[in-house]
Amino acid sequence: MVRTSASARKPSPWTVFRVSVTRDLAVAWRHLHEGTHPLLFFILTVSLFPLAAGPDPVFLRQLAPGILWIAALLSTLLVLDSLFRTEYEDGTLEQILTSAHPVVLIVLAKVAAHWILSALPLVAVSVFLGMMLNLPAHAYPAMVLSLLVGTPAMSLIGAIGAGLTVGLRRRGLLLALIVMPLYVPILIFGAHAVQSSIVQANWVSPLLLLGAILVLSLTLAPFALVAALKTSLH
Amino acid sequence: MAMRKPAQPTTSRSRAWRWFHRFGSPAYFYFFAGRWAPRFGHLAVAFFLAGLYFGLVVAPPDYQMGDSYRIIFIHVPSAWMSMFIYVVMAVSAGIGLVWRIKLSHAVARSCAPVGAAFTFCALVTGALWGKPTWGTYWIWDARLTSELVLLFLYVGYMALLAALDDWKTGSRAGAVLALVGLVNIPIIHYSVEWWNTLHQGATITKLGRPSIDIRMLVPLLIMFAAVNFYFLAAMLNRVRCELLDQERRTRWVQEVVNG
Amino acid sequence: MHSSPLPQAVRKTGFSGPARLEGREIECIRGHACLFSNLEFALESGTALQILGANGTGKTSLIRIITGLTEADQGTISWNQVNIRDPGAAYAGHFSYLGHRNGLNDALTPRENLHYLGKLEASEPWLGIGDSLEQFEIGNCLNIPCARLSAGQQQRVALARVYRSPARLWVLDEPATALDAPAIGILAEIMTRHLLAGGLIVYTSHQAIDLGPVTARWLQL
Amino acid sequence: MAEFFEMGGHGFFIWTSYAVTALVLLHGYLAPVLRRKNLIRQLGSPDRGPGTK
Repeated sequence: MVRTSASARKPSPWTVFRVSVTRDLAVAWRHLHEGTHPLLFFILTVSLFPLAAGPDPVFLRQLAPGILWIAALLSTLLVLDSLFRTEYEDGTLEQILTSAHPVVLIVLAKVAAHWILSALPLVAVSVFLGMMLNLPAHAYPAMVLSLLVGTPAMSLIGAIGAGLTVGLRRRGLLLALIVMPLYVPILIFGAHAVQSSIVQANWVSPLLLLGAILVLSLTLAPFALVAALKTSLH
Repeated sequence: MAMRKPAQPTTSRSRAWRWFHRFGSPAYFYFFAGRWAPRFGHLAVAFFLAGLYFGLVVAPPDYQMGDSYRIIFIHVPSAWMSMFIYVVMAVSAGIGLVWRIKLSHAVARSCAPVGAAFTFCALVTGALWGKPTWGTYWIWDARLTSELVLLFLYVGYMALLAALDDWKTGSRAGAVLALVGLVNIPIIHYSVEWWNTLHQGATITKLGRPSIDIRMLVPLLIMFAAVNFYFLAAMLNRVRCELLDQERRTRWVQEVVNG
Repeated sequence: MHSSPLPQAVRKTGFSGPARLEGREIECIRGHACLFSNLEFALESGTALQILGANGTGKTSLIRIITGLTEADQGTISWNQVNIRDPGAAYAGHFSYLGHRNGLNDALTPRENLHYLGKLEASEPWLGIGDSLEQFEIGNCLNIPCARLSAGQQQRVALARVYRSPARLWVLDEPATALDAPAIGILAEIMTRHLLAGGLIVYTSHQAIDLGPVTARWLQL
Repeated sequence: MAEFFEMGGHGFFIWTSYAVTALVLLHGYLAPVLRRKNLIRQLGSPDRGPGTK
């Protein structure tokens, strides 16, 4: 179909990616109060552990990696449910799936925006929570890096679960039930990276393994996500 | 169980039989499964009994663990089947998703409960074996932990299928989840092994296979055959239910139902 | 609204080349009930197809099958003799879909919504955001969050998105819902203009949309 | 015969694990058979209920 009008420039997929990310950030900015929920949940969950396990700093230091990572995992899960919810209900998801551009990229942009909004503040706050849990000074780089590498992988895999359950009215904990088993490797390598950096052992290799999982998720998860969304909108 | 089949065609190929000849057709598979499920069932029972006899009577007690090792004749086949059935389920679901074959979706849906049953058995027998051997019912051994995660994968798959009321949408969504799970299984297995060697590097608590002499290997192989036959029988039975339920509008189901 | 009639933004360059949408032996089953089967239809450039049928007869399902969101249990839809399900079909760039849900985010303003949705199109929309909203006489709502617009205004914004889209085939599911009489007049006007420029339209509607001197066909479910 | 069931003191563990497995597998085989019979009866009877599973 030859289009003669001058403005027939075809927007490149990457501009669509950029536009999608900025659009999602703008939408989130309008609902900023909602955006802080994962952050508050993260802080709340971490502060519950000392209340349960006792304030002894030596003991807390041992638990710190597990506490931080499980809290990060749960707060990522908490937010995933609303990842496609608004787009599904107002019809934007249908426009995305019938878009001329590679849907994989647009969907990846949506997960990226979701990660920026939910995980970055989380990583920033984790530094202060580390102090709360008596994390030794030399362990902070490992903690921040492991969360930075682990949370996008969790967002990507979790997005597939969100895509599968977006069409359901009564979802409840189905999303968590589907996605949590898939988080086991990320949790193991992430928590262990922090653990070994506390005891000043080699914390780089678990981090690299976590990076491998991130790369795998980056390449495969978007395609599974598109398939999931297509089945939900079927 | 007098299972009524439509009238055998006396004359040349009559219309009633036309739909039978495509192997993939649900009607054909329904009657094929009807014939073979009981046969596999009987084979499974026969092999189970043979396995039990060789395993519990003929096989000598282990010099180290005494008789408690005899649980492996049920634990190892179950553990192996739980992994094998997940792969069969994921592949069948993938075929259904890509080539839009209703029958392979039905097979995938039928595999899940059988796989979950085997995973549950593997966990229970593993725990019961742990008590006499290591003194506690649950040990965070690499394989038992992987089985536990596998059970969660099965439960997640079945929960998703139960949540989606439309059969077709549910099958396709389940297929996506099964395939994602399939990709993750080796990663989960490796990460749990890695995690296990790190935290319990010192004490080797792997479910070490006792030195296999021939009288112990034979029952194990017989049990493998038994669980495989059982899987086929149970799965085919479930596929018949799925097909009957999904094809209730078609004429061959009316004939089957009204006899 | 405005007293003087607005310069009607007409697509200066019409669509060139033939275009044909056809469906062959379409069958749709929902749950255990078969909504329709062996459905045939064909559509050339410049013609509109209205799908008629009582509620629940599968009009929306057929519309979604035509867009490819839903997959027909049997049969094929082809655009220019190419099955829309073929990987290389590139069908997505040629149609613009308006469903029951208008595709507008409540928190964003019409300008932002149309800007974003415009970027999803195959090529740059041929009409500016302001002008397309002017067509539907809601130019003044450009920067009001859609949450505060009425249903009719939101539907006008959604129709503005379809109107400025470069797509040749419009697939509209009840485009006239929530529209008042003048708005339906504008809708009929732009649909006619789209057809005269060589476009195609498949739509369902319970309200009458008078398309004037244009070949229109009906498909009764 | 008694020492056969004793299994060198581990009788409880061995027999429980075999019993549990046998029960689970038996249920796995019979449940679909029963369900199929119910389906046939339910589909066959004229006052067929709504098409629920």
